[in-house]
Amino acid sequence: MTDVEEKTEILMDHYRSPHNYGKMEGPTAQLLEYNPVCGDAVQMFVKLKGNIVEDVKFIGRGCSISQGSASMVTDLAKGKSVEEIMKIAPQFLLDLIGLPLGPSREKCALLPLNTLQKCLSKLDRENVNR
Amino acid sequence: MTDVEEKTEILMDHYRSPHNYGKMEGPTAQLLEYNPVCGDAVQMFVKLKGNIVEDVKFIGRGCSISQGSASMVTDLAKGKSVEEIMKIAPQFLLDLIGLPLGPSREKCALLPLNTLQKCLSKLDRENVNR
Amino acid sequence: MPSWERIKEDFPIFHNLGSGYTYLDSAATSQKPLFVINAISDFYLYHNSNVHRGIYRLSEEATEMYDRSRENVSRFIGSRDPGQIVFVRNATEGLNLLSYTLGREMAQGDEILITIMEHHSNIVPWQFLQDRGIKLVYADIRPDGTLDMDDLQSKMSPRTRIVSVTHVSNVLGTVNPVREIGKMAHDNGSTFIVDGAQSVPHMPVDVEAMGCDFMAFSGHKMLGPTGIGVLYGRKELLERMHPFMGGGEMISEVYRDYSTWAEVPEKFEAGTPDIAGAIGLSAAVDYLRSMGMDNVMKHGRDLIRLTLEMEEEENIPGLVSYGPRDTEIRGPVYSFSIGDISPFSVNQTLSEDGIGVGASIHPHDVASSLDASGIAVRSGHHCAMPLTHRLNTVATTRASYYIYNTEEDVRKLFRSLKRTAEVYSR
Amino acid sequence: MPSWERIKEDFPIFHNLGSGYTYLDSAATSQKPLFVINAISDFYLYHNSNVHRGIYRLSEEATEMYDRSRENVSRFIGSRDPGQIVFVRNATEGLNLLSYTLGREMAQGDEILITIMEHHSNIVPWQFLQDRGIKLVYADIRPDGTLDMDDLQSKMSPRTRIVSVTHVSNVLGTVNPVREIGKMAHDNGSTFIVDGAQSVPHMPVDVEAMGCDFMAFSGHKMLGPTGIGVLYGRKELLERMHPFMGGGEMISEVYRDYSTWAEVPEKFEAGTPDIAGAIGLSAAVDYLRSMGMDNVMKHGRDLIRLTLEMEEEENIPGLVSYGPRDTEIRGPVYSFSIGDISPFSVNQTLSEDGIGVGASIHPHDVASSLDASGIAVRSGHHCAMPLTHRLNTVATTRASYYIYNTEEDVRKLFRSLKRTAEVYSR
Ligand SMILES: Cc1ncc(COP(=O)(O)O)c(C=O)c1O
Ligand SMILES: Cc1ncc(COP(=O)(O)O)c(C=O)c1O
Repeated sequence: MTDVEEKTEILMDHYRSPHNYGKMEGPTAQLLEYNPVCGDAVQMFVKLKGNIVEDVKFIGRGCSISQGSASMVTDLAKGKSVEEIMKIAPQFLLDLIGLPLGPSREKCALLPLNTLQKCLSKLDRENVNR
Repeated sequence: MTDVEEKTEILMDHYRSPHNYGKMEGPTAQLLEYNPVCGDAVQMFVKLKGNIVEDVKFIGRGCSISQGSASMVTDLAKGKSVEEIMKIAPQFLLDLIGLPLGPSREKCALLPLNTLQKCLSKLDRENVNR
Repeated sequence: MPSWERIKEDFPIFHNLGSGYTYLDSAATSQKPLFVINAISDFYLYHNSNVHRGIYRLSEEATEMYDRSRENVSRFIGSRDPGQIVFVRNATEGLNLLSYTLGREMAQGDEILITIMEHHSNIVPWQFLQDRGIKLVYADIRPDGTLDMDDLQSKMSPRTRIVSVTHVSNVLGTVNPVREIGKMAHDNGSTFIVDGAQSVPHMPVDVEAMGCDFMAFSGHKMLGPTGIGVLYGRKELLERMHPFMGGGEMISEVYRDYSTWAEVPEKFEAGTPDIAGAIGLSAAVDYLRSMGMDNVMKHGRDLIRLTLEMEEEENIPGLVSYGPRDTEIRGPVYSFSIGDISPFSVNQTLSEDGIGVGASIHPHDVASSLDASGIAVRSGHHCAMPLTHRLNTVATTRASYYIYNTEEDVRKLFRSLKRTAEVYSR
Repeated sequence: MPSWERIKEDFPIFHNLGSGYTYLDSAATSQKPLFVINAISDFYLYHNSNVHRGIYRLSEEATEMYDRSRENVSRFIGSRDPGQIVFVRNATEGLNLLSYTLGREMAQGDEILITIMEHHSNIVPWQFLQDRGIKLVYADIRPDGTLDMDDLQSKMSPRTRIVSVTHVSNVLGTVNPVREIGKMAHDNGSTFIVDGAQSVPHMPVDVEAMGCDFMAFSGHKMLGPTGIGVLYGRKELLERMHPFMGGGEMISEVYRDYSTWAEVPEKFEAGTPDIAGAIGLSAAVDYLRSMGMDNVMKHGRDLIRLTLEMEEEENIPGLVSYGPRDTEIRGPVYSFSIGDISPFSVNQTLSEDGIGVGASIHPHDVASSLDASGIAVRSGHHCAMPLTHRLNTVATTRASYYIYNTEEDVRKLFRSLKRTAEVYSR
């Protein structure tokens, strides 16, 4: 199996059997984002304990890249601090997915990370405002 | 000498030593036309006897094509009837000049014929109006 | 009748990409035969110089080649006079030229009637005029993907100044009855514009018979180079219009505070034109003419007929395709979805049902998966978002054919689609 | 330092036309090296497909090549960000884009300051705005053919919204002090536009150092193909501007009654772009870079210096040339008259003195005569009628050089001019 085939398999596994899929009761924060051009949508739910992401779940619809990436992002986020998550660079996620994506598919891949970070930054601002 | 060389010589002779060059005293009609884009100018003077061009002269300035052609047109016109001159087709004059002219130089070549025909048609209208 | 199996040999890219590569995106842009590529090179190798007013051999040659290209294109679409052919970059520029120049003469409350199946290039230029209180009105389609002619008629008003309609839809493949629409438009006193981007490459088109006032199309979709397109316009209309862009070539005289215009079509061609592009397009026209446009159209119909047959045969779960099933009114374009890919808006809520809706496979995934099998198709809104929404979807996958495609290409498409459906089924 | 004698070998047209042919019309359009011609063919032979949004290998390749071309051009003119490079057809379209988009934001009484040495493409687009009460103001030249900077300064007013100046005059060869003009313009609160059509091909140009807001130029004058040009614009300005043409590629989303725009530069590139043209231009940039733009400039200066020397040596009766004699501020353009070819207007009377004025030879005759000796020069107003009139003439003959021209070409020009003067002397 080539590297690309292997990476494709991993992503497809996430797509077919997403981790952390489903709604969350009483999340600390939640956010839905979507791309009107291709219809991809992701809703992130986060439960914080102090500064740490204790739990994260998502629901969504869209292509294998956006939904597989959402599953990978939730795995990535669990147990991390808000600061750590805010620092995840788009390229880090793209490398993790590890597939050669064109510019339009990169958008799909990054939607879940953007959603999660936006969700947390919103929370941050709310905290600051308190 | 090739045909083109010969025709060039004929035109250059007309340009260097134009026939019927000069102003005319008391013409039946006269008209000045010019091309603002290249500065070629031709003024035609005609003396009619009845319907026949008894004499025609011109003055002008411009390139060898416009001025050589003017000289040839005066030769052509002399002794012809107004109707005959009005019927001279542009292609007839271009064939007489016999040189491969691009579209912009065709304009130069046709300026004298246009001037003469316009001058005569003006006259015609004036006759009709009387 | 051309030998369709052999035509691929005229297109070196197929040799270069390898026989396993199947190009099904000709509605986006066509491949180019060597004949066209060589015509462009030849211009640069033997005749290159600027056109108009040059008084030297080379410039006269280039001018003549440029003019002959115009005449050739004029004849190809049945225009009586090459003065009716304006060279532009692409269909889009042709339509923008009209929006700017015809738009000048329009007033608040005037209406422009288009259809819901238009490409963005026949929508956005008209939206620009909305600032000035000009209204954009859309005629709807029927469930079978044909234009709703009653709706079109009912949306014509005394204020309808322009009716602008695509000849062939780049998503549905629908061939619109332009002759009839033209008659309706003219009876209503409206100017009739045709977007010929998807018709001129694929079928015999005769602007005089069609009775349109203007028609725009692109060279790159009809075997010609990128960067060149055509706006056909009835001469008396072009003569009356204000120029679009100003500069060299399009003027007769320029003074400090005013200018006079060159004759049409030069009046609309400001600056150094794409000379090599026009010559390349003319070569494409020669190539197509040698095929016979009737044959080209028939070949497209044969492929789309086989496509519709295979669709029924293969019966891929959840596959829905769009556009008329009558191949007499259908261009060689096949758009489809697998499962429900309906638009999502922020007011909606997501369900927990699982990713995707039902057994859907997102068109992006379909395209990626086909690409992996060496098949190039396009996915997305195909520059027709309003239509895509009207079809209650957000993106489709589109396979589109041209003269170099074969029945085997169609079969390969369905084989790969079947495999894709299996991989994605959960 | 390139071997200038050998460069002709890179340009197959010189081989094809025969060694006797001397091309001196590069200010109108340049010849193309095989390297550029092959880059265009290669695209069609190996990579052809449409750019943007295609999710298959070929389309991704084409998109990458197109984007890389943009980056390459961006670096070539010292732009920090490829997002500042808009591909257009030619310099003329670039300037029209500005006239339409910046013009939208202007009001009656606003002024546009240009110079009397502008090409029609930097005059006519601004004249279009006169309808709306916007004023076009011209700065004059000095007797030596340089821009009158005092006049320019004195014509700046609080209403001057735009200062648009050619970097190098296509008739006089004058290199304008654009940096200084830019400073004056910005001090005055005006937007500064540079017409780089005659500078980018011939000298190192750095838009950031120059401090211009916009610069337009054409590919075909710098070894590139016809049909492609560039509008450079400062990103924050491009972002603020309304789009020019509407259609595919330039949108983000399209709904029935409104649309949102793509990011710059795509926002200004409606429809399928001239992909092969952009790739060809990028190849031309590579070729020029390999020469070194300093060397290219030096070569042009060497040829113009020799020209001015030969002019004095040969002393052809009645020959008058235009433009600065300081080769440091002179592009490789040589315009001249033989005898008085002053404009003629209908209020004038003709004299009986004889054809022509004095020993004049009309520029059309000069060009025809040189053509007969295998030398291609241009004659006429060179798309700069206001300047031509300002020089009190109606037409000039112009020889213009580029990297493939040699000292022998200059000598041949003067030998042929001498012969022409003899043939026409009476
Ligand atoms: C100074 C200048 N500006 C603009 C142009 C227009 O270039 P194009 O015809 O390629 O648009 C030219 C070329 O003729 C020029 O010399
Ligand atoms: C129906 C239709 N109109 C217009 C266009 C625009 O063509 P271009 O991008 O060449 O301007 C297209 C091509 O995408 C099309 O399919």
